[in-house]
Amino acid sequence: MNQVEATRTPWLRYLTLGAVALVMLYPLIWLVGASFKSNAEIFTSAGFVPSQLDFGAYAKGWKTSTEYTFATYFLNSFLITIPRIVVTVVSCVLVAYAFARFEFWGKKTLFAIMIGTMMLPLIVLRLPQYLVFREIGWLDGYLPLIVPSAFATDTFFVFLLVQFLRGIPRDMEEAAQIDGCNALQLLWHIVVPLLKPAIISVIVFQFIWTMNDFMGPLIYLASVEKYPVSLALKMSIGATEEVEWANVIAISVVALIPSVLVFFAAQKHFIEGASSSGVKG
Amino acid sequence: APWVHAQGSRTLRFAWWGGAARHSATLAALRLFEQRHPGVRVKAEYMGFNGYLERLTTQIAGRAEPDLMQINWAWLAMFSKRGNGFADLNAQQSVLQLDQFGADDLAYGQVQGKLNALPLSFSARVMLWNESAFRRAGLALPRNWDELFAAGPAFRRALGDGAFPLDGELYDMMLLAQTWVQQRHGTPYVDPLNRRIAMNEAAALDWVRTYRRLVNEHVCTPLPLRASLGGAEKPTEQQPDWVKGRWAGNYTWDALIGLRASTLPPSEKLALGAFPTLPGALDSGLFGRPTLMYAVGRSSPQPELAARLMNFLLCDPEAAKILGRTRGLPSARSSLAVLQASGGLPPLELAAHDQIQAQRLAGRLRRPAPLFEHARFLKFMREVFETVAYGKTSDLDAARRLVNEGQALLQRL
Amino acid sequence: MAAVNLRGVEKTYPNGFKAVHGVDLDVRDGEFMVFVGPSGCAKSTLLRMVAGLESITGGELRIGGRAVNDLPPKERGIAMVFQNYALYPHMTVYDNLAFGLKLAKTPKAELDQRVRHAAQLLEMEHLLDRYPKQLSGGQAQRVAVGRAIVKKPDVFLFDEPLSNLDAKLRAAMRVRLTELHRSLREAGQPATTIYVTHDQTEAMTMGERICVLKAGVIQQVDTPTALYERPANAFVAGFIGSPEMNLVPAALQDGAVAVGGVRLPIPTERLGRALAVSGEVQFGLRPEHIGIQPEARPGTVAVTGTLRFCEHMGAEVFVYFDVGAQAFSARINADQIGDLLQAPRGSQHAFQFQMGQAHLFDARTGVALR
Amino acid sequence: MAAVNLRGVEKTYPNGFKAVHGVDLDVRDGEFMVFVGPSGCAKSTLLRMVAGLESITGGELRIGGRAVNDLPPKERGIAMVFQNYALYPHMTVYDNLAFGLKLAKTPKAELDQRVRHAAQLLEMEHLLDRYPKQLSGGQAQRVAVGRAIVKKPDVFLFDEPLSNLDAKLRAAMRVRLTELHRSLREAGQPATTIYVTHDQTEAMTMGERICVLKAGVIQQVDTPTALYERPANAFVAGFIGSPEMNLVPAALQDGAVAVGGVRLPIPTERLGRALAVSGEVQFGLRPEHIGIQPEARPGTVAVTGTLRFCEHMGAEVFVYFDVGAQAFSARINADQIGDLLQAPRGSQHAFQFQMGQAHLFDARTGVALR
Amino acid sequence: MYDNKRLGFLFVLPFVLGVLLFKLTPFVMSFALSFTQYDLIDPPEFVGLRNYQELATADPLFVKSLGVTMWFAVLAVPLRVGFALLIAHVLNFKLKGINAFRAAFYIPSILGGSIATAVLWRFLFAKHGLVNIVLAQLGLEPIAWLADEHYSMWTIVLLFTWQFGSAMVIFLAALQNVPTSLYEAAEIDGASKTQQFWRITVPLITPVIFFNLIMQMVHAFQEFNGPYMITEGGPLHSTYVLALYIYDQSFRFFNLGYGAALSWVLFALVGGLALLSFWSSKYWVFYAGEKDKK
Ligand SMILES: Nc1ncnc2c1ncn2[C@@H]1O[C@H](COP(=O)(O)OP(=O)(O)OP(=O)(O)O)[C@@H](O)[C@H]1O
Ligand SMILES: Nc1ncnc2c1ncn2[C@@H]1O[C@H](COP(=O)(O)OP(=O)(O)OP(=O)(O)O)[C@@H](O)[C@H]1O
Ligand SMILES: [Mg+2]
Ligand SMILES: [Mg+2]
Repeated sequence: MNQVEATRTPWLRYLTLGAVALVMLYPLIWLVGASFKSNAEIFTSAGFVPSQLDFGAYAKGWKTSTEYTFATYFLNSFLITIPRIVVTVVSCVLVAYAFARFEFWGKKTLFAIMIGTMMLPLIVLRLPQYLVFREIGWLDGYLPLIVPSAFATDTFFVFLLVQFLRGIPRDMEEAAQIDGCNALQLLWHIVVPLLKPAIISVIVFQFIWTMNDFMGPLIYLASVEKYPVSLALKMSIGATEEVEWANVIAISVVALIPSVLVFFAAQKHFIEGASSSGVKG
Repeated sequence: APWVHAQGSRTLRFAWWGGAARHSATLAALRLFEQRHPGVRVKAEYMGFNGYLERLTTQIAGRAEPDLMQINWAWLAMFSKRGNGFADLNAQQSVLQLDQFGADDLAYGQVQGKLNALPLSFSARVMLWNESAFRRAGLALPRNWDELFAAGPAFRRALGDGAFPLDGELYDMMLLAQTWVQQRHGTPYVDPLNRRIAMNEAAALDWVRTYRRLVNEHVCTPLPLRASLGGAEKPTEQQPDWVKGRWAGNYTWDALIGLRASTLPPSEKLALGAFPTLPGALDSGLFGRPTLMYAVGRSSPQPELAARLMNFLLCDPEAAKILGRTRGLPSARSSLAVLQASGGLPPLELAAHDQIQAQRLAGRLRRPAPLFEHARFLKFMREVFETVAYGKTSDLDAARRLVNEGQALLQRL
Repeated sequence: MAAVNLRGVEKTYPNGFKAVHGVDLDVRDGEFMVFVGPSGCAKSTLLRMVAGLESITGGELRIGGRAVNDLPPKERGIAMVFQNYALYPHMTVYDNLAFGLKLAKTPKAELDQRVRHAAQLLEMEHLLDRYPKQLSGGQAQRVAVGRAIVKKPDVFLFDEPLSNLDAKLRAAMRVRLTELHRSLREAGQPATTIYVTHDQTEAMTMGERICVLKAGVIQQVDTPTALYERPANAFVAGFIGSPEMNLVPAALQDGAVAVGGVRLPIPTERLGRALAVSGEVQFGLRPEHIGIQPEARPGTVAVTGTLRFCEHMGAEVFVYFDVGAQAFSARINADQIGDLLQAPRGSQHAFQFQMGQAHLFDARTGVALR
Repeated sequence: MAAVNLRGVEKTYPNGFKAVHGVDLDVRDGEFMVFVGPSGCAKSTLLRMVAGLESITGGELRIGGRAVNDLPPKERGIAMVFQNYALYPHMTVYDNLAFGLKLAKTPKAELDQRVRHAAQLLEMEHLLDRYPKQLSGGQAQRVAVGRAIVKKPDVFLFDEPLSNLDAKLRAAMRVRLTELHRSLREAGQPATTIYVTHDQTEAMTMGERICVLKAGVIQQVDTPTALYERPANAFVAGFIGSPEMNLVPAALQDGAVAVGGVRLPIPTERLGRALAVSGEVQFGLRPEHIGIQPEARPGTVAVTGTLRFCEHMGAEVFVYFDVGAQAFSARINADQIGDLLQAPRGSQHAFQFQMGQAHLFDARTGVALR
Repeated sequence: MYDNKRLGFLFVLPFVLGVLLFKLTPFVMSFALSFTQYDLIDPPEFVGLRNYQELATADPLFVKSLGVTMWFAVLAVPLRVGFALLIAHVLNFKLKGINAFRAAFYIPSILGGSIATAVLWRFLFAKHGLVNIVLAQLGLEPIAWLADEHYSMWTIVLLFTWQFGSAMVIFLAALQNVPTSLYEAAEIDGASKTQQFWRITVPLITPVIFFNLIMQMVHAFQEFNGPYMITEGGPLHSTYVLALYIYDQSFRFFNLGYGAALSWVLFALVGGLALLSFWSSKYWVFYAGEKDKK
């Protein structure tokens, strides 16, 4: 742990933190409140407190207007998210390791390409990418959502890990080389533990972003039984029909739970860096 | 080969968007269809409205669109400029009961001689009033333009600055103003048949001025006000002022009556208004077009089966019963009859339907130009009227832009 | 077979600094070689080059006869103690020690036994569950040493492995490391060892040979005794021995040096090559070869010096005095010091210079004349 | 005024390990206090507590009369050299040295002058533009020292500041630090200094007083000479002096100890309290008090020992031998050693025990008997 | 080991393949498209540089939206990165219950572009919304945030800032890599907490600050959600960012060729800025794990 000890006036800190936290949490609180409200109530008041407490919206929202319940959609989401996280972490760590530590031909060019791929708006790539996957024959399946990640195409994460790694001294790696590590062992036994906070944030981001991703599944998935939560959430919002907002909101709240849980589970690792250590003196 | 076709020729893909009620009704109808056609499976690809067009666009560009799809009338002009964007239904006449539709209805789905789509229902503009609010203001419901314009100041006097007789977003008010011009000059903005602006500069000036008058005379909610309240395009029923009965009317699609009513407390009563008409008007100026349409994918390997499904959904009496009003009051006569016979149709909506049909039957509803609701063109019109609404331009300049730039733009679409 | 041979080895750091200048050195298989030299003379650099952690920018390095310039560290069969320890912060002491063995797929039981044995040797059995950040400096250093000795490498590289230990523990460790080295040799698995230290005692007692470095250039490689008795140049003479040898400029003439106005005849057997020389030289005499009690040793000359101060070190006293303008120090047994300890600064005393132990160096090059 | 006073100071680490057990210590204003003790005895911990880097879990700490238990480090007026240096990796050596002064808004010219002066003192002027990772171990350590001495603190805390320097440089630094301390005192700005070291020479020559610690408990605080001559207990006796004192169990009876079957009479003035004792004791005699040449010193006893081996250290030779079952070591001047160096292992020799320097300790508690 | 060129290349191989398999075609296609007129239905028609010519000379909307985008990036990037760093620093204190605060501060980012965010943000900045209520409490005139072209930008800038969670998490992780001993040394050197932050923390996490700056810049230039959900690009195009325009052109007006051209202009712009940043990083980013280069 490398947290700074807070010395004085903790209550002042709490006060400021609390105030800011309220601003941050406002939408969540509002969402929860709104899940108990009628449409009219939702649109007329920005307050939190509903006039009645009725969990019906949750039950109805969960059942959905489709052939499937949200259990299916959650499962689908996890079927996309979990493999994707795994392949992302593996490929991105490998590639980042190469960029941060190795010398090889074309490194600069490849690095530039990596940064470059993030700079074209995704919208214009949507159609060409769709055509690519159509050619491969992967439409209406999860592969287009997962497989590219296995090839470190989520360059945001690669770049993130590269920057972290470049800031970590090489001493331990040298020691491990002497201890007989080959490159992969070095990566696994030394670099990964040192990079843990960064890797954990990659996992959290990938989880939350994939859970929230709307466009990807929208384009590539046509079958309702394959929809993830993000698509299913908007299933019953037509343009011209009455929407029972409470149901939609209730299920939005539920949809947040996995992400929040993941964040909670992960967060102690953001602040448990291993590399800040060494001998005291 | 694309996956779509690899699943055996007896699977039909059918895409639509909608809300909860529409989904469950449609799914039920599809089950019936499958029962009737053993060996056929209908793969329902349904979702909310959000993202539907994006997906459809991608699929069409990738030639992987569903066999049968629900579309908007305006999309015909975008996806099928020369009638080649969707399958030509004329080839499927044998399975389609085209006789259930009026000629005018069919014409909406026609592009350069090809029948690209069939309408599900028809929607046009109506005046929707909150009777209770008018009563509170001590006013009668306006029946003509003068009474409408007069209602503005009267409302302000009676209920204060924040009360308006009429709400509507920018597009609604543009259409309302256009109605006035159409009644007066006998022509809409865009020529329905040719790619050209039909209004001359004087008519366009009137259009702008009418819009300005609506705003200036406190008849309708001004654009900046709506924007400041949480977004210019926030629908009326989500406006607290509407819910509280301070905004007393809405110029909108008849299909939206139920939606608008949904957030109103029981104490507020809605009524259908008379459609304002200038004395001696040749044309009602009413703006209407099919609410939704069905089209068959141009690359569908089984257009016939798709057409069968389409026909089933449009015209089959049992399907009509199951589907009910989930896509508006059906255009197909038989289906409408089924619904009317089974009763239970909300009176207000029925009245609106009748009001519109009366105009249509009288030939006073002119088919709008296909490009009028083209996204690019809409954006242009809105842009001009937005500058008017924010006082960034003179009426004359706006009118000139509408005529000149509009003309240029039309050529390029 | 793991002799380490350096041929014209050079190192230029990326910033252009040339740290190692063409080093030729042969460390024999199983030999215990000690590197000494002033801070920054490239001891660590050389060690790291042998380990394969620092690229070799010139010359050739052979281990066990094989050119290894481009071989990665893990294939060189080495174990190393880093000057800054470089412990794995995320592993316990036990795991730090076991890591190398685990990688080598050592059977569990043997691994455990070897780790515990090393811990015992280094007196840190009670620390095995700790994490590095919970260790004291000396404890961490011992872990670093332990990490090297659990392995059975061909070559040991130690970079000041005992610098943070107290004298007593250091002495114990010294003995144990020497014994380890000896026992390996006796077991027929000699481990060539290169050992960097600043501690004279370590260098003298552990090293079979000592390599003295200065600014990336080897000054002399020889046995401890030879280095002490026959330093190749003034630098080595001054560097080996503590307190350091008195080295003063002097005029050599007729087999005697003139220092601070005093003429000191040098026994002929010490003069060697210098017999023929006359002129400026450097005259060297170790503090331990200056006494205060008159002795009947041949060649001893009494010199009068001006006392500056005394340093009492327990068993002995360092006496600092001037002869003319030249400063000298003498190392006197505490029980021989007598009244000198109380003598006032500036008082005159007689000092006995054992000229039989004198060294002469070329004034310009510093090379020993003998 | 910056005396440092510790009253019952304790430290328990979060993992439950109690590192410091109620330490009482008064370091006088301007005093040079040296901490010594075995590795892991809590020297660094104590230093860090004085610095304010480690919380004090019990007792009271005063600096300059002010209780500072809860005062942040920067308000304590201290400068510190860390055992692991803790150099700022992103700053050049110059900036590392200047950092504290910059924070104190020292005028530019003065800052520059002080930095350059410190660099000169530490012989590292040529390194000022380097980054820490471009330094050798000893160079980095000197930067760490430099960072402390550019400041003008009330209290200096040094944690093994010279451990990575070669003997010669270390000797020079020792002198310079001592002089710095003296000159500050003479300038009327005495800087209280607490100095942790493992180097006996440093401890003996620099410390005005030495505090010997063991496992978080103070064993003795006294002047170097007093510690050497009158160790309070066997631990201190064994710890101070190198090679360490011979400490063997012995039977005390009638003013003589029996060691390995040999009876060694102890001069009465040395016996003190032990006069009345008889039974098991620990007998201590420093290696430097065992000779090989017969001497006419009162109380010297000739003992026959079995030679184990000799260690040649240049000026002197350490001789290891057994008397009965007890191991002894002797420290002999090289020029007195004679043939012993060549004598075979196991041969018998006479050793002169200077019993006038003998120490006796309680067998159980280790407390000195005198 | 690290100069084993083949090994290094082996490790980046996934990326090389990924680029070849999944990125190259789309990139080349979109670049090719930018020289065509393509409406999805008919095959693309080659028009040479016409698209580029048009946007450079005859498209006031492009000019407007380019300006809006740059202005947005200039405001939003420093705000988000600065805020994230500040909060991460504060949240790095050892304090009871700090975990809950961390989660709270991350919630907005979990919500992402959801309906709740849109609804809420509109509520907040509505005429009678919370922001104006607070302003009124402070004795300030209410502002028509969403309807005033001079203020509307702030609503999306603030939304962008408000979702600083990811940058914050990255900073939090980076803070762990600063060795404690350096804070101790600085403390002894007399540095206050603030000085430690600026002189120790910040320099040592510059690699990650740099990362966040680059990434947030890339994100800001492609920002879509905020303007799309909250202001719809208005009023009077005051928040009509390029991403919105590209979206409109490509997926609403079916000018895919033109949309692609716009995108490549944006690409060039961001790429240029990134290049500049990388060049500047030599002077202010400190990499502890980097060997010095000749
Ligand atoms: N990365 C580097 N870049 C430039 N010069 C360096 C680098 N590393 C070390 N040096 C310099 O090379 C010389 C040799 O360094 P080295 O670490 O080998 O010294 P050393 O003999 O181990 O010293 P010490 O006894 O102080 O540890 C030193 O002068 C040092 O300043
Ligand atoms: N963070 C910690 N948690 C638990 N125990 C610790 C921690 N830090 C130090 N210790 C233990 O406290 C004791 C004292 O440590 P300290 O660093 O003060 O020793 P030291 O006297 O400086 O030793 P050295 O001479 O080896 O540097 C040691 O036994 C050490 O293992
Ligand atoms: Mg070194
Ligand atoms: Mg210590």
